[in-house]
Amino acid sequence: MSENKQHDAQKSYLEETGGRKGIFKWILSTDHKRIGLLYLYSIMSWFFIGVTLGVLMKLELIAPGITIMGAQSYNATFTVHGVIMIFLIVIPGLPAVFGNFMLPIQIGAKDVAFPKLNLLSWYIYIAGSILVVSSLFAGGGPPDTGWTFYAPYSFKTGTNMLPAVLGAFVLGFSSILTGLNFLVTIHRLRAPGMTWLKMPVFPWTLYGTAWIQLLATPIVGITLLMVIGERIFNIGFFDPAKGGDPILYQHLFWIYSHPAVYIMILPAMGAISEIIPTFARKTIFGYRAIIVSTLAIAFVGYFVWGHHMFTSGMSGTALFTFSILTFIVAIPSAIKVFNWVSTMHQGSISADVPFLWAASFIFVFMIGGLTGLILGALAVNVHVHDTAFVVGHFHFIVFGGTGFAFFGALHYWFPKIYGRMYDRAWAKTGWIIFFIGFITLYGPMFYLGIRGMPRRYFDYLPDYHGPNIISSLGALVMVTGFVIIVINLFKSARSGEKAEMNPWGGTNLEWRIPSPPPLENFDEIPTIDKATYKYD
Amino acid sequence: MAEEKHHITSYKTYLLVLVALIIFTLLSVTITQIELSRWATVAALLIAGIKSTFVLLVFMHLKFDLRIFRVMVGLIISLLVVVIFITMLDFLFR
Amino acid sequence: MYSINPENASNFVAGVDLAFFIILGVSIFFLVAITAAMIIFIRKYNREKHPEAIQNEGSTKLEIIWTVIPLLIVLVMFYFGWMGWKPMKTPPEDAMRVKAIARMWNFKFEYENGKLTDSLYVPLNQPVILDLVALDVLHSLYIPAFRVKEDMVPGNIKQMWFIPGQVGSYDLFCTEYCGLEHSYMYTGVHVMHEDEFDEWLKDTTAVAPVVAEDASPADRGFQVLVKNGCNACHSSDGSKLVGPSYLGNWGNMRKVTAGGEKTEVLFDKEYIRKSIYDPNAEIADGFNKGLMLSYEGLVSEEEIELIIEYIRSLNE
Amino acid sequence: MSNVHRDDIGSKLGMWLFIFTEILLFGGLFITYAVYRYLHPEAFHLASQELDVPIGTINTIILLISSATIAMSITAIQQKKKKLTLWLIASTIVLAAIFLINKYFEWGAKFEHGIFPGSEYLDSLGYGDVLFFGLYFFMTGLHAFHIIIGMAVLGFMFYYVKIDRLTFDNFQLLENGGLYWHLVDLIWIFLFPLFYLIA
Ligand code: HEA
Ligand code: HEA
Ligand code: HEC
Ligand code: CUA
Ligand SMILES: [Cu+2]
Repeated sequence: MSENKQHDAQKSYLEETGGRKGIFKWILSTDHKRIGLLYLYSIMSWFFIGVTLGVLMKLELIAPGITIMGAQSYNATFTVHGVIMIFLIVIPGLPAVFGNFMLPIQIGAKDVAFPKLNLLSWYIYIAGSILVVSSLFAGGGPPDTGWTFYAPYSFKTGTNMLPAVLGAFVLGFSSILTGLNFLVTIHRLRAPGMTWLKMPVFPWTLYGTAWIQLLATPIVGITLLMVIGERIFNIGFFDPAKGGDPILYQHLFWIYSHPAVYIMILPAMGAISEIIPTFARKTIFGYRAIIVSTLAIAFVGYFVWGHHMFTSGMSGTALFTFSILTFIVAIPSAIKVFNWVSTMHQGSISADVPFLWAASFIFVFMIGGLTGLILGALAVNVHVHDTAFVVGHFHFIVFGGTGFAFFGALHYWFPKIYGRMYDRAWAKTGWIIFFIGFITLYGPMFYLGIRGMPRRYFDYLPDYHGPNIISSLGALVMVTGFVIIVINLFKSARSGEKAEMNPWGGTNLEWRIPSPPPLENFDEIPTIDKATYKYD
Repeated sequence: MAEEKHHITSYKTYLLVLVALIIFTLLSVTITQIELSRWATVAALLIAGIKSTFVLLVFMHLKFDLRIFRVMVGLIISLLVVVIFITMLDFLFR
Repeated sequence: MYSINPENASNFVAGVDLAFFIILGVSIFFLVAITAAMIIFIRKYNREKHPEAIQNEGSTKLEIIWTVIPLLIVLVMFYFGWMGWKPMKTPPEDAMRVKAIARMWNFKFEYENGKLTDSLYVPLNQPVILDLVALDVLHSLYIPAFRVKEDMVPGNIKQMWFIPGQVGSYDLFCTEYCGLEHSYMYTGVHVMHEDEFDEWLKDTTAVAPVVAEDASPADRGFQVLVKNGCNACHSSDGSKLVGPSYLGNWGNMRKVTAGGEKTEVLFDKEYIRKSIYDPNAEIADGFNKGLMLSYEGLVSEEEIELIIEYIRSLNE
Repeated sequence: MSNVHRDDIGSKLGMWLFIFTEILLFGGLFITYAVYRYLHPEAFHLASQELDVPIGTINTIILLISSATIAMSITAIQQKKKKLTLWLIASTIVLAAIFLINKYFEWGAKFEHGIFPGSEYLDSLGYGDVLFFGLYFFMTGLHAFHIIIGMAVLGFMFYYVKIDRLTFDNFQLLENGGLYWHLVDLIWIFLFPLFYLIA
């Protein structure tokens, strides 16, 4: 590989093909930027499937009784929707796309530590996602257990559980390997002078995320393996008829899946922490506090899994511990919010597209987080657990948090990635429609939940009709916004006007190299001498 | 970065550790075969802990390696212990 | 709920709602304050009006303030959550006990005198303990108006209790996803005055719908199926639900798996009887083990005769 | 990408991180074990008497020796003793094979007694036994799977040393392979008392 060092410094990574043709210049490339884009395209494709399933559910829920599908289809729809969204989209989401693309650049490296492993992770991701999606079509019908695969139902049902579970298991490996790669990259490949405390926030959040990926994913791996063993060999780990304990399954599942929600949100917070200083032309407020809170979330987030099981009959001691820790883990998130808002104070703010996404992120994230507090309180949780309230909470924080940050990051780094700028007026139009649709879609769910409408109900009592109509209409508004956004980006990537090197006036390393970046990012590894986010 | 020097552990150290490990194994077998009731498990786990410390420090070179590796291993093992502990909070007090 | 259901529907409403409103209040305060601050900053420090940012790296004092104050606030939230929850775990000794049995996809309530019902009847102002039994998979018993919910875990009998505080009928849902007809697994709670309730309880004849004596055996068989909720899994028109359809099998050879081996058996009276009393002994091809549970003790031998009449009648 | 200088520490770090994931993978099973052991102490106690302590002990010692040999191979390669290195790696692989053969007979004997997951005999024994043997087969099975992978890895190392891809100043891969092998040993150090010695 070292022989073709003699490349033209001006050639961008998009032009540099390594002598490969057609699709091979993508699927055989070990360039972290191309791999980032591979992830972007694959994630976007699954996202279309996922959201379409979501919209189908909303159409079903527009009126009581069978509207467009029956119980079995609905159950399968929310299961596959949940599995796709969680395991295929928001968990890999920001780390795999923007982490891959930006991490090496932001820390001044030419690539990640193990480029081949990086490409392998993508292949594993594709293999896993194909398994998951194949469960839709093959054999006994799509799985119908919910994305949580709760035992004992998950090994009694006759539907395609195995491919879905196996797919989730395989995806876990992809996640682990990406995390491992990033950790070694951050530990070993920072440019000279880039000390830990000069590193931008986005790499820091990736660092925290990577640890969670590394340490939590194996637990769900082994749990899913046990479910597979259960289905094939009838071992009886979680089968009450053989003495197994279904609650233990829930413990193991959430030991992973709670930290997983922080896998989703940490890089999102990182992206927001990049966007806000850039558009406020101001050093990020409380850099150290943001770093410390990132690590605190990663660490404490490991010990609160039980808040998903408050009504499962755990001991009072466990409930006490989990509830109090749940409240404590909210503090670092609060700290971040305060620091972001303070960064805006006395800044010089340009409310451009990425900033609009970031500001709306803060808003919906607060709603999601604060309803999380309501869920975390024992007494209230008993009432709203497993109702539409929970569905509202996690769409606000997963879609509103991670999703908004994803779109924000996409609009922020788009000119760097493609070297072209999108149409800002259309982007703003799309954003406002999307935002309004979002609130209309998920807002009523809180009310429904408080009124007692259980989740995973394809049919409901007529009492709940009103809010459901509003919610379904919101979904349609959102679809409109989404289509505008996607078409705008899609067109601009091909034919938008050429973007400058630093269109937003950012200070981090990615803004000091050409757009799009050359194959090896830097002609010469930079030396860092001043703190990050310095505007002077 | 390839320039930092490697510590070379002598064969003798390895052999000594191996002998110690085997002795501990036999010890744990004997202890648990005599009637110590519930302390047997504690003793067996304690010995397993000692054995794994040996393996980690000498066989896996943690003793001679960068400090960061030791710190990481320590943290990860405590993490696992805490997770087991919190899970047991449920079952012990149910 | 908060306006629609009575505040004293059960003894827990006050505690739960208090915690809810405290957290909601604090949340709305922070949400509004922070959003307002954000909007003010965006307008006031807009690049046109404020072209030069004033750099400020942070402030330790502020960081401490906004760590400690929220910490205290969330501890208060925790406290109210805990206080609202604690009484839910300490049922009084002398409460009336009802066994709540969940299976796919209905609830049954068994009273101490053996009375068996589809929905829950309870006396006003009397503590009631529900013993929660799940027969197949996880279910969860939820009465929104009472603010109570507890998962029902097979192999693990748990308790839930409450004191109804207002006469009336309320919804009761299954809130743990349990398969195909999870959304139809709901029934009602009926709170009655104590004397009324005692009357009701004594009358053990009024158990579930009675099968009309004069109907044909096949029709009565169908009634038995309806009564026991069999049609949730079995259809009469040949369509495949969770279990095989009743239609078109009578008298044919049936491919089954028995004791791990594939064989064929005649679909006759004996097979049907066995399928109902010991369903996992012979598993019909293409279906899963463990879904159908034994109905021994729930469906009598006479009733099975009626079911057989019904299945046979489908062939005509 | 140009890899003009290689990064041994980075590579070792990667290996350690991988080992952490393996520790947590088995960690999930240890949690399961702890819970079921707590719920069924008597049955676990009795069921463990079915296991053959001498075979277990011998296997433990075999693994310990193999761990020592692979550790020594790193000393050997640093001292430029290629032949000795190859011998030590080979004996590690052979010891691993012996371990597996023992395991095979041990499992075989259990199967003959009708003890295997889902068997009617086992199901008739009661909850504790079902869970104990379920865990026993699952955990030792997963461990054996790791041994097989480890053998393959060490086989590659053997080949690399042989063709001089790994030498006295470039042996990080061998060290990583060794680390993996020690991990396998480490896990067995806990499996052994938990299954064989609690009787
Ligand atoms: C991105 C993912 C993400 C994130 C970040 C969070 C964050 C939080 N979540 Fe959420 N959660 C999910 C994804 C996420 N969650 C999902 C997917 C589920 C459902 C799974 C399923 O069952 O299918 C779920 C379910 C869930 C439950 C279980 C509900 C149930 O089933 O009964 C609970 C209960 O405690 C909970 C709590 C919290 C809390 C307290 C936080 C906190 O971390 C939030 C912290 C944020 C804030 C607090 C807001 C910002 C701060 C301020 C505005 C300042 C003011 C603050 C104070 C005064 C403290 N979540
Ligand atoms: C990232 C995570 C994510 C995202 C983005 C979404 C997006 C959506 N979700 Fe999702 N949802 C989950 C994660 C997510 N969901 C999870 C984890 C569950 C739990 C599953 C379980 O219970 O097991 C769940 C459950 C869930 C339910 C509850 C089911 C139940 O309990 O009964 C509902 C109900 O309405 C719902 C609706 C929607 C809708 C309407 C969208 C829509 O996406 C929002 C609006 C639509 C768009 C933004 C785009 C529309 C675009 C198109 C239609 C295609 C256009 C095509 C081109 C441009 C080419 N979801
Ligand atoms: C939870 C779902 C469920 C319920 C409720 C249920 N069954 Fe079944 N039933 C099944 C399944 C699944 C099978 C196939 C597997 C088997 O043979 O055990 C089955 C098999 C049968 C068979 C054998 C049919 C054949 O074609 O081989 C009969 C007869 C039967 N059920 C009768 C009943 C009766 C009578 C009731 C009510 C008293 C009932 N079932 C309730 C799920 C159910
Ligand atoms: Cu029973 Cu849901
Ligand atoms: Cu959580």
